Amino acid sequence: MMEEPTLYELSVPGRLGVAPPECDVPETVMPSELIRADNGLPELSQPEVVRHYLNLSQRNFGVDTGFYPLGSCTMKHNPKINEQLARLPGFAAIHPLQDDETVQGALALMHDLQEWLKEIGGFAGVSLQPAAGAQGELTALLMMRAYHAGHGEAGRNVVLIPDSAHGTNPASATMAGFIAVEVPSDRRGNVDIEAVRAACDDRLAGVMLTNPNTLGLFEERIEELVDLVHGSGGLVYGDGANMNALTGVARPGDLGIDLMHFNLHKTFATPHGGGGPGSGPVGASTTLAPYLPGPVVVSVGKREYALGAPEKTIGRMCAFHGNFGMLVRAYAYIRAHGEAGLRGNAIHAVLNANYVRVGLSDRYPVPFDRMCMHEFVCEGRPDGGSVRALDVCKRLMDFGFHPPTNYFPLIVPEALMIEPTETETKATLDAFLEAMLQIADEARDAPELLREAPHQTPVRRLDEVRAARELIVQEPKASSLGV
Amino acid sequence: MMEEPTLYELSVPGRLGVAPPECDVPETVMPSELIRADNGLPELSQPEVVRHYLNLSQRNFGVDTGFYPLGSCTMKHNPKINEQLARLPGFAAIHPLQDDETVQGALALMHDLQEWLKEIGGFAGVSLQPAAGAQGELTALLMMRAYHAGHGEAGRNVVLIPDSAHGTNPASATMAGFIAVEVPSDRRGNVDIEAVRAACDDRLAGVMLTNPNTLGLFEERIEELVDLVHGSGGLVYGDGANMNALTGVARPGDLGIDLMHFNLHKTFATPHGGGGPGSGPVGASTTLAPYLPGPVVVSVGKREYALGAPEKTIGRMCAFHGNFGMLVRAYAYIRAHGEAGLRGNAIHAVLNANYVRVGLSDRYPVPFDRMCMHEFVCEGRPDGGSVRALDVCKRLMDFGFHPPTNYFPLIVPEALMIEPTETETKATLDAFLEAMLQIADEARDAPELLREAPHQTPVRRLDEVRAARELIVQEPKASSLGV
Amino acid sequence: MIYTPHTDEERRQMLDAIGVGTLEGLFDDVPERVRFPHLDLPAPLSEMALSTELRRLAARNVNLEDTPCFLGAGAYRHFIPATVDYVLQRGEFYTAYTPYQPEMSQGMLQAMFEYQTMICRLTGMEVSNASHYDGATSLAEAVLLAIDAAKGGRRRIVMSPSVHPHHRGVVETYLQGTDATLHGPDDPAVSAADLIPLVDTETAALVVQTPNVLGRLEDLDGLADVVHEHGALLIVAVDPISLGLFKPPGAFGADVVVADGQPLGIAPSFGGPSLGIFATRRAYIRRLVGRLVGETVDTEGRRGYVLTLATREQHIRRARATSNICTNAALGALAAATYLATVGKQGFRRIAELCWHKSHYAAARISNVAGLTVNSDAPNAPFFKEFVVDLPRPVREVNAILREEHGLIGGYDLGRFFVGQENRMLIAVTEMNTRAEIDHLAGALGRLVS
Amino acid sequence: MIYTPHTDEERRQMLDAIGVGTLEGLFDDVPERVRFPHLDLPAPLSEMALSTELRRLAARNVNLEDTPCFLGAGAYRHFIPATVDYVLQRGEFYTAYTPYQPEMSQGMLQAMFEYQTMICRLTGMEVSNASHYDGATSLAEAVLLAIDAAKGGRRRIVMSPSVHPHHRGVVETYLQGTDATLHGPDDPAVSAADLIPLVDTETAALVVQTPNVLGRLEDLDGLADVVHEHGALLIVAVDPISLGLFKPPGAFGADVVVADGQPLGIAPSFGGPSLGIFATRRAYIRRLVGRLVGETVDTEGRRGYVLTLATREQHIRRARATSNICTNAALGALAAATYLATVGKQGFRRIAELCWHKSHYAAARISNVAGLTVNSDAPNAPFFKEFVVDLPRPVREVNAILREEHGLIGGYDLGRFFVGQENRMLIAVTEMNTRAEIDHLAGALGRLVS
Ligand SMILES: Cc1ncc(COP(=O)(O)O)c(C=O)c1O
Ligand SMILES: Cc1ncc(COP(=O)(O)O)c(C=O)c1O
Repeated sequence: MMEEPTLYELSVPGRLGVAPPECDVPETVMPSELIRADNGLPELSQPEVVRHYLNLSQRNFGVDTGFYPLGSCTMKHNPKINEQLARLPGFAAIHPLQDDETVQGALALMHDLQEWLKEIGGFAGVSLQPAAGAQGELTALLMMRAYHAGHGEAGRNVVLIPDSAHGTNPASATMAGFIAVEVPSDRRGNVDIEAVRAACDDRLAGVMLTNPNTLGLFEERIEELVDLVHGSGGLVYGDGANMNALTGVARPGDLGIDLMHFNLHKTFATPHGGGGPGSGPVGASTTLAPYLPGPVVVSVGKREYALGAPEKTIGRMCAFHGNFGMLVRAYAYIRAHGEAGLRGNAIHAVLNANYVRVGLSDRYPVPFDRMCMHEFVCEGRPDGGSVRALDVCKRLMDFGFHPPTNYFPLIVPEALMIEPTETETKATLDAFLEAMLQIADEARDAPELLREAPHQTPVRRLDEVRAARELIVQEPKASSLGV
Repeated sequence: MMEEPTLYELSVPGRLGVAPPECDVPETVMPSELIRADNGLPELSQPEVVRHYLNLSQRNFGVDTGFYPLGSCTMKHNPKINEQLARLPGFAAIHPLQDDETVQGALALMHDLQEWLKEIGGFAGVSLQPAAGAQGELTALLMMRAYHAGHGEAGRNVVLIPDSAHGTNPASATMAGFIAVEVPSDRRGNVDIEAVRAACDDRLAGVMLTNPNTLGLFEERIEELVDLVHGSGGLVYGDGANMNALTGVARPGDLGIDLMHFNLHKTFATPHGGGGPGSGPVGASTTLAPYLPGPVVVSVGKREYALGAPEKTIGRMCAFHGNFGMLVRAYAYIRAHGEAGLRGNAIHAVLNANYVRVGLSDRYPVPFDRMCMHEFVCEGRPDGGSVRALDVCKRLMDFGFHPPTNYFPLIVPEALMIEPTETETKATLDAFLEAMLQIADEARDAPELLREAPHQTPVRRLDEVRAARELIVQEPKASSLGV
Repeated sequence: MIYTPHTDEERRQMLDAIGVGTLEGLFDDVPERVRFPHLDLPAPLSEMALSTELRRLAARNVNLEDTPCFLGAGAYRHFIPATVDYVLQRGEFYTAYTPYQPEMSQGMLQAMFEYQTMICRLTGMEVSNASHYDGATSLAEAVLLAIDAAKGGRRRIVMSPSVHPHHRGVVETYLQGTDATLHGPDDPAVSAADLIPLVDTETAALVVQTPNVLGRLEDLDGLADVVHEHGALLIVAVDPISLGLFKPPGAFGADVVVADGQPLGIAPSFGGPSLGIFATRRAYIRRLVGRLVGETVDTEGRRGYVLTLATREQHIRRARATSNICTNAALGALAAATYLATVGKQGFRRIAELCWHKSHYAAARISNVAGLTVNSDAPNAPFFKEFVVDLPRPVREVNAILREEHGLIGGYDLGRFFVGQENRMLIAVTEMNTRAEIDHLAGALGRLVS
Repeated sequence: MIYTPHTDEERRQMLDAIGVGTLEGLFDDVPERVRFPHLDLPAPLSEMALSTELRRLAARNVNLEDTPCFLGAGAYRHFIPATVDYVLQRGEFYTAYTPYQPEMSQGMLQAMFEYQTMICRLTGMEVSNASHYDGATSLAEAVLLAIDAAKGGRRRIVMSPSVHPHHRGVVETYLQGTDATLHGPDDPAVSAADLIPLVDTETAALVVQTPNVLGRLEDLDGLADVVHEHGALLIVAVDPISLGLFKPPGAFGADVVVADGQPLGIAPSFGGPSLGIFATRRAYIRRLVGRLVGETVDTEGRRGYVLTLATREQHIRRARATSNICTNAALGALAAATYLATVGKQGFRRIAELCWHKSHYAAARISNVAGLTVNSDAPNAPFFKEFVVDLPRPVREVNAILREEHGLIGGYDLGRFFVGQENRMLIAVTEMNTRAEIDHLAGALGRLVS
């Protein structure tokens, strides 16, 4: 595949790509001292722009291209109808500050979605504001903070985080002003309950649990753990990134979770967008719900809705009402599936993951080899050999598969975290298994093939060290900074 | 690139891809003797369908992918806004048989488009009905037939067609019941006017002229030719496929052309759709306009429009009112450009073609090497060597360019017909020239490289002979015919 | 939308390379008398203003997304899954042209091959082309094929009067270039069997449509035998949706099956572009009109697809081609293929069933209204999707009332097709019509007659 | 929308392979007490019914395509060229995730690299991240960066009262996790220069917005020098459209530039998703929040792009990361990049000019109405796109009348931002507002006061 030039390489001085809109009013003189000589943008024709991005897109891999078993990310199918619906002018072309009377459809949608997420999660309240999972975590931790402060326990400043947790957990804890303390995992891949017990004192603000955890395992002693933390005055936050295993299977609220973020871009099939936008609504128990960020949608009459703030709200997490466009898609997903559909998806996500697990475990050691939920983690060194997980990943590309998440969770050496999702067919899973087993053979017989992989991609293996050393993070320009 | 399985290879018996619409009425018993056991369709999930077509699309090349100098086809840019506009419910979701009162917007659009095409072509009447260029030809010839019959000259059954004409011309003549008689081209690439003169008798129904002709040359003696044919009672039909050179430059009607089809999918930038749909409106002089196919749109009051049939109409050419979706796009194209824009496009199409012509003519013999219009024809055997035009075309693919039209027109040996269109940048043309000159060098130094080309495409050169011999034209199925 | 990316500098360089001083200098061959005419066209618009202008025009049409609709008669409102437009919007597909260069066009070629396969399966035929313009032109070409294929210069076409009148009209236009003639009774209520006596040894083809223009399913049993005995061809036009459920014409020995493909995922779009479906028997493969995709292999033995049997086509055979068609309806075929693959075997069948159930429910509701009769001229004929209601007043008037007072688009005024049928309304009901809409229509009609 | 493609047969085979008898058997770890709860959710819908339902909801919103609008205050109606959605709808882009595997994600990586470049050029800065959630969260992270970067534990943030109150609100929320405090006067009419005295040696950053929430262009000249003299950082929030025309904050020595990117080709969509623009100086590259794309080469020396400096990020540095952000607004950045590439240098400048001309025309028209004053609190401050009108009655009431009697969406009720400003309307005018709309608004307001 040919290299695609950059926009600036394609640019030709003086080229005009569009006819700018007409000026139908008399012009007003502009303050010349404030005007810049050059805004530094490239100059291209419309066909060049179209081709550029079309060609770039072909150098990118999405769920629509093929199997994308990126663990922890839940790369399930993004329904095309949801894309159409979110683009309806009645959703896409409404202003966040319109008077409530003029956006009753949007408010009704948000209201129902709040209700459904409450129902699915077993919560008393939900705020749709957070823009992504990590922001949901921060939200929940700030609520935790406000709760303890409101109960005269501002001294509670420790948050326990399992060593298997996603990096956003400790980072969010720090941002919320807590001290993040790591707790180890036990032999079965659960949080080490004794370690938690040892940390249960009056400095404990709470614990951040991911369940199923990032090993794809259901915390076997979750109820005990929750009781323990509650018993010592702490709160339990649940990282809901893995809810695709639990919708209709178990409600976190029923397990005693006080606070949890949902990832609409995972569990509810809103697209990942090449890295975002996401949406990370937070659910809360009765005690915590008053602290939710606002605005939330409240019902103010029969089929009439308004924006309002929860009583003790921590404030707002983003400029307006959250990533509404994603809410539309999540609403559509839930509405299309209903109870049985959601549960069926969870069950089949678990079925697919276990099917791949048993298919691989002979060659790719699975450190905690018990029934997994929607994903599992194995070691990416086939037969315990010397080839690295990264090499396996790069080689997988040559088979047309996106590699799994690698080197996470940190507690498994050479980790490969595999999450097939329920939308994949058995045929796809079988093809993936076959590729993985072939790669295991290659690792034994021709390890160079892996170390030099990928061979079939538009570029071969890229020099990440050089990138970090040279730090070319914008295109160099003959003149200075384009000012 | 990996092979993409067929839909039937992906299909699994019993798989359900969609939740069918709800039945909200009581069911009615169906006549079991009429019901089939199996409708023979494949069974796939929605993600499989999406991936299948996405992967197929990546194995296809369009103008949006890159340079596509397919002569005679005018592969210019298809504006994205036109695609959006044609999809507005007010255009896409209207029924052809709605009462006129309920489709005034559509009728107004068609009316204005008729007027604009009249203005651009210099005609007295236009019908938007024909579905493509070839159908426009047939339309015009049936009008010619009706005209002669209506003037007591049903005996006029010969249509003269230059040897450089597109194959649709003789084929249409036959379909319209005429005898197609070929006339040669002269030394300068014009129609041999003496040959025409010799055929001017009372059997002459008319002549089919393409101007600029398929060599990309403006007929130098067009006025004389038209006078000659008219003088002997014949009519002049113009094949408007090459109008992209003439919009705002010369009006065929002003040159005496009686009838002409427009190709909206060429001159007016409606997309070619991988082979269609097109749209081939026919323009006619005052004398011929009453024979146009109906319905056409007529103005029946101030800003009020209705469908009506011309007085002596030959009837209808398709089920409804033509390819309306294409009319919307052509309307948008004309409306966006205006007079100066259309003329500018024609002029730059000619500029681009001549620039490529002079850049190639040293190595690729141009048999009629004079100023060309929007395209030109050269011989695809560099330096007069032994490599074939087909090999040059296949090799061009390796450079990421779509090959030009080849082996047409038939009068140039090893013809390559190159039409860059006005939307291409000088940089693209230069890259194309460079590739072509490199190929000329390769033809000399390493002809096998060409004969074995392409090397970079998803499949290598395909065996067309085998296809025609084996004639596998549907996927074989274990059982019989899927009945 | 600026189409000419050239800067002044580049233009200068290019003119220099060509060796002319000015852009005008490129046009010396154009007679001065006609060169650079003034064109009276509206001033150009920016994309923003263009968008406003076309939205204004679109808003002046009553559209089927906002208004319940019972209009059919050859164009239908069926549900279009979102996958279809997703595929159609792929630039690699819609901005390509006919796949003349197969190595760069495998995507479209494979999609067309699969389309051909699905059409063969659905119709029960052996060969499908890669599309024609629409159902009417497919029919016209089928008739030309029959004339061409029939032995001994047969010039007689027997056509059922219940073939869609517009499609018949197109056949009539196409026959102007031949000396063939159309025959058949006038009354659209006759059945296919009634036409058998008209088939003689001068006949090239018998043409029937099922469901016919009044929505009735013709009985095809035995028809082909009689037609073939007389040395003629049986051409059957169908509604492709009906093929999800009912035995296909191929099972009854049809020689050519044609259909308008619009119901298969194509927006009505005021009647076009549509898709002409054209399938026939292998015996006629060399007479087939339009493009045909065949499977083959590349130099490395990999499977691939190409356009094949080009020797039938105009660009090779010129005046002796099987048709003049060049640009076809490839994108419509792609839409249909995506549609069929998306809904799949079971979904497609269910859609047909829903059309059956809903149209029958509607017919029952309406015939329960005192003063209204359904299918009075053939009360026992099975129908699909469409049926006829006799009204006490002209359909024109009724439709105006339905529109203005009920916000409904009523059925088709059969008086526009057949003389003397001004009071007969052809009502189409698809899976898109909700029970509430149907009840609304029945109620509104009831109010009109009471 | 059936998500589980498994047939019964396949399910059986898979369960056998796993070695459990039933699907339920996969869930033994889930406490029985809570397992398989009943969920009270509405019944599932087919795609067709879903489409109907959501269209019904959408129709209950007054939308900006059908209704002229003068509402801004942080979200704007700008024209979106069709290329933008064409690119966004490419499945390869929008169904991908963060480009962790660069060899399979060169498309998104290069697009982000180009986005970073354009943002650097527009803002006059040296480093741009590959997006943040929205302008408000970008601002909050900029403040955290300043606190982190400032020497000697500075905890004082001076923020202009004319920073968008919602953005300020998000900063306040984010600061709950720190011991930093916000300072500044209350009156949004003060100018940036008035804040200088508040900057002291305890100050980590001065935060200003230009054009500010009232639409006024702040004078940034000399500000950076004073701020830097005190050892603090200058954070400037902007409207990205203004960067097409006006000197960028980078030219005035800003340390961090943030913006909400919605005006750059992103639909307002009831406020989200948007795009947070975040650019800074090279000195702070290791404190940058979010993803950063860098150029490199592959093993064959070909240019390529990767995510770089991951050591700043949470997945590597965990509790000591520069931010917790993971999922960002990549698709919004892609939209902005496509937008900027499409309109280009001249087009972007012209759009900004049109916003200037049209907003000034509107201000002039309205100030000509007896009884209405424009920008009464700062009649000489230059403004861009937005201005304030003093009304004799509450904006609430005026907007209701504009809506009901004139079909217009009026400006923003400043009383919702600032106590006591219930009679002040913030009016936004962009290239989308036609002269006729503006005249209509001025006329309607005139009628209200007369
Ligand atoms: C377990 C877990 N927690 C939290 C997150 C953060 O979510 P987001 O990326 O939406 O901010 C992720 C994201 O991948 C995750 O996998
Ligand atoms: C010169 C010429 N005439 C006629 C046609 C036929 O037009 P269409 O393909 O639209 O039927 C073509 C098509 O390529 C052509 O190039």
